[in-house]
Amino acid sequence: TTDGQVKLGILADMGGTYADICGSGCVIAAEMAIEDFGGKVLGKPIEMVSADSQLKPDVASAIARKWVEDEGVDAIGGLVSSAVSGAVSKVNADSKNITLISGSASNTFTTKTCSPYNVHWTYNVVALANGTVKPMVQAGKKKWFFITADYSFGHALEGMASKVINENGGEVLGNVRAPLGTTDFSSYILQAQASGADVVALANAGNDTVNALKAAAEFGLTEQMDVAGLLVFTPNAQAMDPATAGGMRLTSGFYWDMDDETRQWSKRFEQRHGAIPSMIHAGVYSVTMHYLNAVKAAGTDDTDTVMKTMKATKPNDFFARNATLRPDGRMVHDMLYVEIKKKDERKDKNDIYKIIKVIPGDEAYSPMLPQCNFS
Amino acid sequence: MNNMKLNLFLLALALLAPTVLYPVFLAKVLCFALFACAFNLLLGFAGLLSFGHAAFLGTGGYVTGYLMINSGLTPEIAIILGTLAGGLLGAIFGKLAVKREGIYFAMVTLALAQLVFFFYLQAPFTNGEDGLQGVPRGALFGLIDLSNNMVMYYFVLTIFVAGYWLINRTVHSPFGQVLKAIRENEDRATSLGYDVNQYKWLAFVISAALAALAGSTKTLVFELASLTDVHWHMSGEVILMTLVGGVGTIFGPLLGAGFIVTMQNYLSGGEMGNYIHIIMGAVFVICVLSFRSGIVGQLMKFKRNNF
Amino acid sequence: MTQPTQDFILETRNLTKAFKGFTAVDDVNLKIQRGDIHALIGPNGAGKTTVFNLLTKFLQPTSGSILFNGDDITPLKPAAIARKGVIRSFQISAVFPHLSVLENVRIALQRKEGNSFHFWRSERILNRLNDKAMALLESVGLETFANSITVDLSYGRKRALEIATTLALEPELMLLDEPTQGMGHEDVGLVSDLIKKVSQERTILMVEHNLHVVSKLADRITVLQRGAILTEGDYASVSADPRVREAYMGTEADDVNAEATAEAAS
Amino acid sequence: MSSHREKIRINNLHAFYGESHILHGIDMTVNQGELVTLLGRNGSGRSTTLKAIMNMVGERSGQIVINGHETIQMPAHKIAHLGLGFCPEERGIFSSLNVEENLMLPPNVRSDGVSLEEIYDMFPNLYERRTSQGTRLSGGEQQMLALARILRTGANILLLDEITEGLAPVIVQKLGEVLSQLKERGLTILLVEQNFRFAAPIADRHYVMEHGHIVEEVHANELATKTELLNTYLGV
Amino acid sequence: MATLFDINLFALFGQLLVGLINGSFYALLSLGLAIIFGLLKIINFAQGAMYMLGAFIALLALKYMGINYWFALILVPLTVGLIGILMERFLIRPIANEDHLYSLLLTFGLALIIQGVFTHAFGSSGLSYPVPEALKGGTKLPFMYLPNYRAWIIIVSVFVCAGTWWMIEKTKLGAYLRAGTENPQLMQAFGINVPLIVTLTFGFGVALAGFAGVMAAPIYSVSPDMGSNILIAVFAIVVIGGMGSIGGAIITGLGMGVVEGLTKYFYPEASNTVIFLVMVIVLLLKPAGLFGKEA
Ligand SMILES: Nc1ncnc2c1ncn2[C@@H]1O[C@H](COP(=O)(O)OP(=O)(O)OP(=O)(O)O)[C@@H](O)[C@H]1O
Ligand SMILES: Nc1ncnc2c1ncn2[C@@H]1O[C@H](COP(=O)(O)OP(=O)(O)OP(=O)(O)O)[C@@H](O)[C@H]1O
Ligand SMILES: [Mg+2]
Ligand SMILES: [Mg+2]
Repeated sequence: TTDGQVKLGILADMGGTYADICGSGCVIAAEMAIEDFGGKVLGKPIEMVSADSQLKPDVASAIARKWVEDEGVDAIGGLVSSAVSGAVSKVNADSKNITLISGSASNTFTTKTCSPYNVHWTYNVVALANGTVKPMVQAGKKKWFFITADYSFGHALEGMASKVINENGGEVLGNVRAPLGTTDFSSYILQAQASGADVVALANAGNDTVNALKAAAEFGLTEQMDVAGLLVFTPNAQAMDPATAGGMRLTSGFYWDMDDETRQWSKRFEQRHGAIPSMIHAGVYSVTMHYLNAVKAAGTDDTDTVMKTMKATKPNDFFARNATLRPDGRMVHDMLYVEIKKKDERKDKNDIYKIIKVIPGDEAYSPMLPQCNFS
Repeated sequence: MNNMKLNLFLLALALLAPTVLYPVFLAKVLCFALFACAFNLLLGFAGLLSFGHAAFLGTGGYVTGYLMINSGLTPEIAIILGTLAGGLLGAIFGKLAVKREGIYFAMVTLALAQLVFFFYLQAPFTNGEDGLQGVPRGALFGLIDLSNNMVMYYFVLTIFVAGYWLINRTVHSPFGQVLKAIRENEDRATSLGYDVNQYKWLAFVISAALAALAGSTKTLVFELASLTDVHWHMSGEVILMTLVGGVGTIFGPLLGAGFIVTMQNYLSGGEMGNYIHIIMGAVFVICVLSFRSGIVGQLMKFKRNNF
Repeated sequence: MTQPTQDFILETRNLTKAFKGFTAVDDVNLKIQRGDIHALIGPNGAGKTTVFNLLTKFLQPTSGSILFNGDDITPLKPAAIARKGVIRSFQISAVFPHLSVLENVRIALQRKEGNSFHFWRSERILNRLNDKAMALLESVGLETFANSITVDLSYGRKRALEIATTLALEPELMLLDEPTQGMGHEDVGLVSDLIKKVSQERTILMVEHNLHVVSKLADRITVLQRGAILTEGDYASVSADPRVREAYMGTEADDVNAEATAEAAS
Repeated sequence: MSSHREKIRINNLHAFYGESHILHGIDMTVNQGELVTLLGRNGSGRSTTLKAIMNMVGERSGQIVINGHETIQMPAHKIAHLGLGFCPEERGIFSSLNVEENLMLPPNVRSDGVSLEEIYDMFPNLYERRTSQGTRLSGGEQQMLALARILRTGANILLLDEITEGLAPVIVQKLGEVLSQLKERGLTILLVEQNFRFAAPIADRHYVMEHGHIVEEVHANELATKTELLNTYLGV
Repeated sequence: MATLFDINLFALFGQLLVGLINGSFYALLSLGLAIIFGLLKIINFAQGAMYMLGAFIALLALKYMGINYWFALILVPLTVGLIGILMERFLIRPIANEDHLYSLLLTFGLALIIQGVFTHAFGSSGLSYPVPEALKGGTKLPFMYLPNYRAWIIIVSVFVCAGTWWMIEKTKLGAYLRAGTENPQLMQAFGINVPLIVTLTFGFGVALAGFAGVMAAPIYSVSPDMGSNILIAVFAIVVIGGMGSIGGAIITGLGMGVVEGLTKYFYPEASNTVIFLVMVIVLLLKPAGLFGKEA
């Protein structure tokens, strides 16, 4: 709402599966951004509210509604899980408020359901698929098998990855759709083993990925084929046994131990949160900063003006490298292709990735759709 | 009568409340209160514990949502159709479930509801976990625009009062009397010539339809229908609401729903967010250990007041 | 009163019930005369309760058929049988414990009103049944308890209430399973008088171990043993049968006979 | 009477179910080898007296001495071990156990109980149905089972509630004989009975209860003289 | 290349075996609930939390006290059992005479608290517990590679299940328990300390969940929500098997593992749901479950 008072809402998963990826950490990241910004904008202290989406779209939508209609919130950030982001983005599109998506993988926010008020930071399925799948196919791993979470983000990941595989001369031999929250993956692992693929791709997330990988190692699959985790966050990587996960490659929007700038911010974050930041945490900080800068530059909290300013300014901080915020709301930045370190390569529990390659943003993300050009 | 006075007092409260409190929140409370009252009709007055009521809430929501998005019907028609769909589903569930008793009844309803959940998860029109987003509220009778929250609230209040009245009436009707007798002694009711299963079935259908009404209304309020509403957690939640409020009392589910929705609402924001599960858990434990008969039961202890 | 064409209100043809590896009712052909008080007696485990359960379809017969007023009612469901006018009481007292005594009777009266599925009407329309209900309660001596909660009644009174409830349905045939069981002497007298009284307009089939009651009430007696009919007849002939004495009555029969003669003499 | 022969002594016993006060100060004694009945109308509190002895009521106060042990503070499960056997009015047959399991269920409280053979001899029905589920028995058979069950435990003080209920007259007669035999063996029996004809010839004494009070004590030899009185109390 | 038929048949064998392994796990898990829910009639929604607790205690014991898997197998069930005993004694017993629904509300609350505390303390992403040295590796079968640890699961479950079944169905203590749950007052009057038996039994049932937790730790991600995911499936198994039937729960557990395994092969999307489809069918055909006694 245009009232000269900037108020941010952070919607996170406080107690659910993604609490480590974007729970209280997301709130802390946003707080840090506000503090680093100076705590005030347009002459008034910046306010912030936070809530638990419980990963439910209806809860999220209800909270978002209350925030924008009743409490004068201008922008809502955090937002893990596509269903939650979608619900919030819908509310904001109707009420003309800004959605700062940092946690969701789906690319629909800048395609099918794009809106002038969506900002999608951090990563998306396209970047993950391009980043992880392409180099592997190009390196000769042509035959793929998918173990996919039977949920829309899983389908999206699989679809996107399949596309990349086919475009690069590879072949998808088969897939299984495992219900979300499956604990026992042994049956799927056997099917993957029987498929004769070169790579088994895990198009799932969180504990599902961890459990699938565990079973893969147990049943000796990791010795016969490669496993590619399509959506792995640092806390998940930490939860995996280095003996089985070591050597697995994946794509991330951020790694804390990349250079001094990232290390410096991450140390500060770790002191407050008790754990190293995931890419979502860093993304929340980065997008919040960019938003506040835009408000300051625009001199108003009017949504359209702020959006215009945000898109006109190139984001640039420890997180957003070589970045642009496109008119469709997609923030395109360099992605990292990393490998999980083996046990003997690790200095301590936080030392988990080595960066294989920096993927330029244009290579990672797909081009803008004309109908989503809100310039 | 005393109940009458209390009802009127509550109604007055409900009419004035949106001037102080956020109307969408109040509408949510009313939707859940209706849901819990519908559930309690079955548990409290027919002695049947359904562990699958989310299926009806969700069906009402999805049907109404789908119609509002795709058919151009006015909201009242979409709600009626959503309610009928829930009632129809209830008729099928009921046919299968009333043959079983006690925990088996609960489990049959749970299992059927899980199948329904699977359907909504897989069916193409529901968009999986994203749900039906952006359901338009439309204009009542094509005339009154519901996009205004105040208007929406009073519409919901009207629906709630109607549903609540019907439940009350059902409990205190000739049918309700037979239902009570069946709960007390099923064999005896049979030997008096009552087809107990038909009575249970009808109670089930009424309860299911009203639960669907709650779901339909909720979808309009939030412009969203999602898997949350059909998940078994929701079936569990309505049990909790009813228990916390007081089983078998008319006001219990109302208060229970109000209490739990408010608490969730309050806890999900701010400092307490991290502890929401722990606090909710503690509240349940304390509830059971200290006021077993629910909020209303406790009040009634002070005021022996049979309805 | 009896229709000349139909002497038997109820008949069973080769009625049989086998439980796993055990035949509880074995090829029973029972004929019950309209207007009679018919007693079913026999040793424990003879199958009397099972016969009752079969007649009211609480159990499914293994084979055989049941005829009520000449119609085959074997395929009917329990509630449908009740609606035909065959009402039973249970061996263990059956009331609606947390309803008031009046409501207990009213539930039975309500069925014929045809409004039992009307969930949209007020229960106040049931008040018009109150007078009838009170009259029934009076007939069993419970009028002063009309507004008590049933669970607080003594055992004998619950039995009396049960009978009042059953009467409310104006059954053609009443099935009473040990109606005086667990009652004090006073109550036994009361209930057996009651049965006598209500039998004026209807037929009664009862199971009873109290020979005093049987001898006083029963027009006709069927003795069941091991699921099969041992003998049939009036009290005098049955109690004279040495097989019945050995299997069931023991010397008690003599006491009862002595008493009966004493009573007759006085 | 010397106190060691006193198997049960009750002084000023009050008992409650929740808020309802059922027994209002009962006093009675039962001596070894005696068979005493509690008579009274339905609801006069006879069953409650037995349950109060077993600590199965909501609350109780007063004094209950069993075999010389004060039991008012004793938890329910310890009382049986003083040699008490209780046969409840509702029989309490377990549906999860078969007939023989039901029969063997209560732990022995003393060693000289009635043997299984004797029991099957006494109640052939039970033998025949011994592998049936307990609650599938007929009403009368369940009654036999409930009684047989405690005879087996060797309890020497029996609290029996309406054991002739629902039994065929021949069996009732047989039970009369059994109780007499038990008495001869020195067992102490407190019997709640409606069937006065059954109780009268075998009992040594009768207590008459009304509204939770004991209103009369009648010795066997006074029966003839007190018939009138009993009549007014019981309607015999 | 082998013929398609061969591959399918072999694959099917593999799936069956994997299903059976998973089933033996289910059997182990449902065993505890079969006792608590089936026999004691306590709707224990905290059973999943106890399973999770078992896994976590094993993990913490290893990490902070160096207690290895083998000791944990004994120590953890004892600890969890003790927690169960305290829970029964101080929380559940006071409401024993109330409607069973209150135990649902209570234990659901406890589960929320326990799960919440663990999420708070250890995060939601889960931790990993190593497979014990002695059980590492696997055996090459003609149709699949069988990890030793999975074989171990089958052996242990069979053993534990059979032992429990025997104890409850064949011993005097078991008879006391079954009768004590049906009519506690009368059993007291027979001289049985029913509350004690109930407490110990509850403790035992909970300990079994803890035991299953230790068994699970090496193969699944040890995370706070590991129990809640599996809970209603386990309730379903107990009901399908027939309330009060220990053998029923065990056999159904095994069977459902296989059914689920086959579903994972033919229609994986439905693998979480198939158990409920089976439940509907079973309860419609057999009102008291597969092995339950009808009233
Ligand atoms: N469901 C059942 N399953 C197996 N056996 C049964 C079942 N019901 C009854 N029986 C057996 O059938 C026989 C007849 O039982 P029934 O209850 O009809 O006897 P009854 O004549 O009424 O005896 P009583 O006078 O003792 O009440 C008994 O031996 C009983 O054990
Ligand atoms: N569990 C209970 N809760 C409340 N009141 C009870 C309970 N059991 C019995 N009563 C009441 O206590 C009184 C005495 O009952 P009790 O069973 O001792 O009578 P009784 O003399 O054995 O008669 P009966 O012939 O009916 O067995 C009755 O008024 C009865 O309603
Ligand atoms: Mg019988
Ligand atoms: Mg009694």
